[in-house]
Amino acid sequence: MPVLDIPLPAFMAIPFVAGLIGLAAPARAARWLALAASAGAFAYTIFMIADFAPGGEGLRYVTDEPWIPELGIRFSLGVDGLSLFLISLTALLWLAATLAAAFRPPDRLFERPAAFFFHMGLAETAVLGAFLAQDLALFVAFFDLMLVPFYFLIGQWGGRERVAATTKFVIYTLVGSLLMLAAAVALGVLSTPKGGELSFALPELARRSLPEGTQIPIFLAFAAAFLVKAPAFPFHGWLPDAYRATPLPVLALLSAVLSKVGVYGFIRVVLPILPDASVALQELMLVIAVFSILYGSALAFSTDDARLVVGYSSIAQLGFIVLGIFALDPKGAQGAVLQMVTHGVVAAALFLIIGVLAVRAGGSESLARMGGLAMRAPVLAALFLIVSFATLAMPGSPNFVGELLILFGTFEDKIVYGLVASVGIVLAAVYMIRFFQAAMHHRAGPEVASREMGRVDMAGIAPLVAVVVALGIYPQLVLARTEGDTTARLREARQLAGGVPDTEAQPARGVTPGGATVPGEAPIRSPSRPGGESVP
Amino acid sequence: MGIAWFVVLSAFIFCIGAAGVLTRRNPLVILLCLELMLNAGNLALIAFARASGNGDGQVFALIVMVVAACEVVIGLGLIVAMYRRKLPIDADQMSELRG
Amino acid sequence: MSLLVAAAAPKIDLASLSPLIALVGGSVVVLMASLASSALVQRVVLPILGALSLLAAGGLSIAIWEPGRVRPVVEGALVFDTLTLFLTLLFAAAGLATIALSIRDEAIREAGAGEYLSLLLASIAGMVLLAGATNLVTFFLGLELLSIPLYVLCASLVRRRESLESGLKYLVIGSFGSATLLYGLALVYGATGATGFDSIARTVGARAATATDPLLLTGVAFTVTGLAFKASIAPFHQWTPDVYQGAPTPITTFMAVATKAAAFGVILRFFLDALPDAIDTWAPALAALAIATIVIGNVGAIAQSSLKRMLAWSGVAQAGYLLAGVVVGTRLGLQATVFYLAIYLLMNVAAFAVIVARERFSEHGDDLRSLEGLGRASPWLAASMTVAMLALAGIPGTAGLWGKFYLIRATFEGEYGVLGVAIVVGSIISLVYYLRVIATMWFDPIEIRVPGPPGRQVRPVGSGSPEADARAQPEVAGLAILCAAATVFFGVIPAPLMSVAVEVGTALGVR
Amino acid sequence: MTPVSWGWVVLLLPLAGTIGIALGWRALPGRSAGWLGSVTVGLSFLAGIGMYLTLEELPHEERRLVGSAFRYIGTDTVDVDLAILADPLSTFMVLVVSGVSFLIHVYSVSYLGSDRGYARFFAYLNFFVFSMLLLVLAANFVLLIVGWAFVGAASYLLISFWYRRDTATSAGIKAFVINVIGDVALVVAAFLILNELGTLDYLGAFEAVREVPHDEGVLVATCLLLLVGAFAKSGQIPLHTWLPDAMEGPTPVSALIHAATMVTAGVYLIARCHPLFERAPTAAAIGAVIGTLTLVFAATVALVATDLKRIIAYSTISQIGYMVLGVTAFAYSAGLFHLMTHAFFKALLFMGAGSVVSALGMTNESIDRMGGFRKAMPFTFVTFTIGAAALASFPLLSGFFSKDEVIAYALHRGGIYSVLGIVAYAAALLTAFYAFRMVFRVFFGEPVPEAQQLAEGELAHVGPRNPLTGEEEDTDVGFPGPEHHIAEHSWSMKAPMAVLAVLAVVGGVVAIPGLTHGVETFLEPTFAESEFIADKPAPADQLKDLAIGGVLALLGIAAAYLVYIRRPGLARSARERLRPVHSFFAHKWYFDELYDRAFVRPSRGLGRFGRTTVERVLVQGAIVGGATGVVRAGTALARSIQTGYLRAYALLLLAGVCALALYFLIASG
Repeated sequence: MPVLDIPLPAFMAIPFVAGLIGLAAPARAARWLALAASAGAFAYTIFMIADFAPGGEGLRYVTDEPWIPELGIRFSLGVDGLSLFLISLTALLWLAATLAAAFRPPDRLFERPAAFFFHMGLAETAVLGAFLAQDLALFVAFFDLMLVPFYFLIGQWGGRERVAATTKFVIYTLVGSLLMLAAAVALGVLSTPKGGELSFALPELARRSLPEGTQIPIFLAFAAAFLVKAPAFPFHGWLPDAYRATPLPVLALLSAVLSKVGVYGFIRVVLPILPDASVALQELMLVIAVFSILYGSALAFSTDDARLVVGYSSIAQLGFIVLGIFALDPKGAQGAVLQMVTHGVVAAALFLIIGVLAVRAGGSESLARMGGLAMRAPVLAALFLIVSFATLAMPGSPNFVGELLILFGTFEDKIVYGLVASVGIVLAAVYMIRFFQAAMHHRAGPEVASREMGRVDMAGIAPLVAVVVALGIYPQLVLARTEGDTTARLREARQLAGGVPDTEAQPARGVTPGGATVPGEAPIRSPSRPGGESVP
Repeated sequence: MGIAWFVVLSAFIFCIGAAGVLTRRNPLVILLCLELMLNAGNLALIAFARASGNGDGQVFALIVMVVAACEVVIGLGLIVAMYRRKLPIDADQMSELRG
Repeated sequence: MSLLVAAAAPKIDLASLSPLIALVGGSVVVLMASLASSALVQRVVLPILGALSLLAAGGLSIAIWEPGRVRPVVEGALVFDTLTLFLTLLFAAAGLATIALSIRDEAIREAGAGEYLSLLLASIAGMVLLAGATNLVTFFLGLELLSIPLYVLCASLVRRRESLESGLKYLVIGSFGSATLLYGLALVYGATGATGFDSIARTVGARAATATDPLLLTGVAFTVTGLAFKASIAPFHQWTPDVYQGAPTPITTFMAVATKAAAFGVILRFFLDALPDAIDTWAPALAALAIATIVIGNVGAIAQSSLKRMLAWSGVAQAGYLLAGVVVGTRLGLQATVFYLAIYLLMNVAAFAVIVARERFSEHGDDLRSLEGLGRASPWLAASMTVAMLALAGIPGTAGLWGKFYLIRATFEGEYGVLGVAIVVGSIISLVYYLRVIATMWFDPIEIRVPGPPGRQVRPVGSGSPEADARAQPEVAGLAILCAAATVFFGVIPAPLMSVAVEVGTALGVR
Repeated sequence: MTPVSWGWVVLLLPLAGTIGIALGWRALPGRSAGWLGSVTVGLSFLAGIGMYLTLEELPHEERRLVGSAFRYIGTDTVDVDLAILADPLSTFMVLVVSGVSFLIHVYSVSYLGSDRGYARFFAYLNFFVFSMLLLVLAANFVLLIVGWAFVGAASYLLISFWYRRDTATSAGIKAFVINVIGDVALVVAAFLILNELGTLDYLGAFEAVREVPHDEGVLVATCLLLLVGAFAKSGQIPLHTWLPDAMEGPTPVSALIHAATMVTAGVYLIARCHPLFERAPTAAAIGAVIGTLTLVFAATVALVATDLKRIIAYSTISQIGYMVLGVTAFAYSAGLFHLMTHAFFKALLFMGAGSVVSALGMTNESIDRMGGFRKAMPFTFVTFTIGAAALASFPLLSGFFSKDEVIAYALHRGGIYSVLGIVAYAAALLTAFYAFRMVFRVFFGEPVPEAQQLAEGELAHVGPRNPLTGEEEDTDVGFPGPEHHIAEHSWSMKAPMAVLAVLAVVGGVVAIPGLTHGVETFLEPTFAESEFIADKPAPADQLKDLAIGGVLALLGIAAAYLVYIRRPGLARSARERLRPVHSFFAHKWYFDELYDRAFVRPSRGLGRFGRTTVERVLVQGAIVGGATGVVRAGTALARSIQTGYLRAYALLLLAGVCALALYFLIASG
């Protein structure tokens, strides 16, 4: 049982409610409320992780109430190993972003701070909802809802061309999402057996079966929604404009978290419910993934805009995640989940760092105008260096573990895709090092004034870097908890694909909530092993 | 003699009315043509009432006449209002609202 | 002989007729009371009387609400089942909203409160008649009783050219439509020899030959035209933008929500009660119309600078969505349609209320620019408008999503999935213009590509500043906020409204 | 304490040093950062000795111990611990690495004494030592890859240490990217090993590989991938291009990373994976061929290169070629022996070079601008010459024994290896020649002005310039300021050089054919199950080969003497006569140009193509533009029929009726 048991709806609503109160409260109070709320939410996710025994499996803290009986929609939430770390990632990054936003020097961001933080809160609630939802209709609702606050955040507090950019962003993404809405309804209706009750509950849908012919169009609609959100090539048309216009704290979330909701949907919804289509269209998805990797990397090392370097690089990173998922192999999926978490952390950190860099480069975010920033900012340089190395999946970083597993998973059956994809790792090295050098090294740019990062920037970025390092030393923290539920999601698809049933690939692992035996790290032959999860 | 003739006649009247609405520009004439169309309906109703042997059609026709009268009244009222405002009494001139 | 048959007095259930009586009575009473020309009566009493009769109608229809049972009110002419009563409630609500919006409006001053209100009530009575009609005669009578007062109301801003133009256009095209409809009804009568829906249905069902009788089919075609015209379904929609734009905004509101509801009420009844057995003939045609309507309405609304005109076009598109619910011809479709009608009322009233609030003092009138910076000036109005727009677009958190969800589900269960996809595509296109409104209100001044009409001189209602203005017309702001709140409420907790819709679904004899 | 626990200590001390310096750099006064770094490394060397002793106590067959901290990655079939392996091989490497590192740390303490990036330098350097030790101590392939990449990162950071030099940063990115290519190859290899042998642990894999038939396809592929990794790290053809550029880094870095330790990691890898290679002799043979090719290639380039540090760099590439030849000829102890001696004399050479370059005020590294430093820098001269002699395998010096043992084994293996051995002899001649070319050009001949001033006791004062571009350095990023650091003036440079000089001279005694077998016997447990462990050339043959090697060395030195002292004109006339050959060598066989055309430009072009064409035409044009275009057209149409004319509306209405009626009539037949 959890250390302190807050019902999930309440936990989910915390940021939104805080935002509402903030609207009423005086402007000064708003940001403190927002900070308190996001901190609280994050703290609770820590409890969740602590409460989740390694090797554990299955839903926790389940809420399952009838919501719209006429449409067979239930308000059902739950946490399992798959969503656990994505939830805490969300909470963590929102905390960091709120921090970065709350103490920004008073500029146009703070014309209406209360409104800003209200939208931030609403967005966090929506994202958490999407991760927690165990009912397809609920998932779709939250998935679309999260666009609304971002529409305002970009349009109201964004940079140049913000209105055009935000409109493009929302319409572009909603093209996918609304198609997904239709697909979801179709899925629910068509999978209902004769005389059966209409239901959108994910487990129920997974149990019901659809002919492959029906699955494929539905799959395509879902894929469209998720790939646009990711974004993957060639669905990234909204990215350049939106990334240029979005205020950095928001952009950190947009790139780090929203993109993950899409790929999360692949594991949570598509693989278990549309296994036949997933197998039938596996090749297509792999091709898209590989293209995204190569194309994103190529763009990332040819652009001059710091934001776009990271933006295009995340196209490539998301490509890796999709690759891992559609390798339809436990290793790949595990790697993908880990990669979601780690890429989220580093991407957010990078955007916060870009903010710091821009301040020192005379407000410019063009690489050409940066340079020599490392000179009087060794701490900044060190943090940036670690983040860059993590982004290019330097072995020893958690991202490496993610990509290693993704590649291993891909090599299993689709070695060609794997080999092409591994070119992406080399390219990643090129563009990240290029980015780091262009910003920190060489001679100082025209308006560059190198100085150490302030306490607030520190408070936002350092924790993220700490997380990266910690996960780099002990990735098993994540893997041990995600394994059960992740592999369970793709079991059916694997069997269709002719993969080994997981029961054979996996030694049976009894789950004892207390974690008396920690199956995640069952003792293996080696003399000097301290048991449990101790890190030296 | 068969009902067909009545129906054909009513159809003709209807078409004449419609053609009038399409071709004429003077609102008054347009109102006249609308009356023609309604009456075409009436003729058909009465003919069919005759054929099917119940009175519903005739009742219907009576009601339609009342309605037609109301419409004309409203129409004339509008035309007067326009005249008062020195607006051109021309259907084609009334095309401010478009697009 | 035959006349006597017709004259034989039918059985009349007065208790059930009471809502209609309340409305007609109200209309008469208001007209009488308006003879007293004291300012108090004109300004205060009359609106209250009108409101009272509407409340009475609403209350009575709730009182006699009884799911399942079909009560013939006037034998073979009028039925007050849950569908009628539910629509009556909608009409009453729309009427109340219209009165609230009209109190301070030029139109009511121009036309005189008595005439204005009694015409409004008469039109509502016509709608109730139409919604409850089970007989071609009542059907036509209701339609005309609905339309004729509206012709006048549209033109009630006698001083303004646009108002007159819209009145005339509505009159001419409307009568053209009615004439077509009438001719269609005549043909249907000729083919089946009956005017009662039930007997028509029986004839068509009995003799398969009738279902393919050219006379009947031509008649149906003409009838469809008449109905489609009222519901502003493409390609019979063209009057809508012009009339909506020209008419006084409260009346536009009324037409937008009430007329459409009435039209769909009768469409449902006519097709599902009178022609259920010809469904294989008319359903595909209506499906085609629905798709055309969705597309035309949405693309037409893009790049409109007049808000009223934009909402008119979007209304066309929404009609397409609603028609999808009819096409499937199932109970589920019926439920979805009425549910959507209800929330459609909420969304549009909220939007139009904001427009009214703005056009009374902004020199831009109902032009999009009149909303610039509203988010700063009076956030509550802006918020209401935002909710309305998001709901119309079908964004989660608003009832709009569930309306669309319901319709899409109906289409898929009725094997018309293509309509579901069309609805979705339509909503995607619609985002372009809905979001533009939101952007204008919240995001600091942006240039609007479409040039609007030249600014006109108006007397601010309040002191001229937006907040003062919003304060100066509390009923308008209040209405907007109320409807927006309701939209959000049903967006979060749609179940109650849906259960009502389910009860309504028991009305017609559909499978 | 067990060898394993000693191993952990070895590993963690430099890490502690890194963290200490990184966090406390503000607090550490003066040169204490340097001393902190040196002490931690020194202690870890002592711990290494502890490891050695405790290992020696154990019986032979028990001399491979795995110590595992916790499970690092465990999911599905992957199961990797954070574990170290303590066996003779790793211990040997630990001793070499930590020992040489310690000396170079001490050297750097004063060599970079006046550098603004002093603390940063030592943080990096300690991090490097930690990574290198992780690499050699890793007990499984994943951890190996981690260490592998860490040393790459450290080398990148140190190459572009003076990061305001564009030449330095571009050299850094080049090194980093090529290293990443190696990493990727290793990752793929690791997968194949996991798939083929079911585990990523060394011992498990080496057990399992016994069942694999000889030259089984997948295994050969695996070994080739391992070779790619090894060659990327060890600067072997075709992945060598980064190493000469890496000389952009401060000289101690060149000494430590790009001569003594990191670049030899490839040799270590091959030796470590010998069970795999013995199962895939084809791969081994390919490795041997490439190694030999490389050693010849590098020697030829070193003949004509003029940049002092780059000459030494090419000699490094060449020497590693020898080691690769050794280990791929299954002469592990020979290869590793050469690795050790090479570490001594090559580090020494670089230290001397650093001293000389510093004497020139960092303005120039070209041997054309040097000369006559013999009197001015006697100590440097002596030590440098010893180093050069050892490199040239001057009889009885360390290099003499190690290099010729490699060749002896190659000849002994017969087949293609004997050919390679003969080629290696030829290259040995060149080696001796270019080694002494350096000595004669730098220390003999007419003293250059700097040398004269130095002889008179004061140092040339020239603002530091970038030797490649000649542009003024801005010294505030960290750059040896006006004052210079030469061995003669600072004991902390002298001491390490002296130690290394001694080792370079006597280093050979541990393995004199027929007399001593120090290396071999110590490493024996690691290679116990090797098929070739017993199959070694007879001492007689070895002595014969040694003699040949010695003669060749002396010939080379004599030739250099002839060309650069006796008849100085000869070099120029030879250059004139062999112009094409010379320029071919001088352009390093045109590898850089080739890669630029083959990879760098295409990928840039691809990026540009994507950013301009694909984005505009497909992503924004077709997808976005197409959709909006359709909608716009629809809008225009819908509004154009909305003419505002009553009659038009009526007409359309009528048309609609007719269409409907028509449809109904047709539909119902």
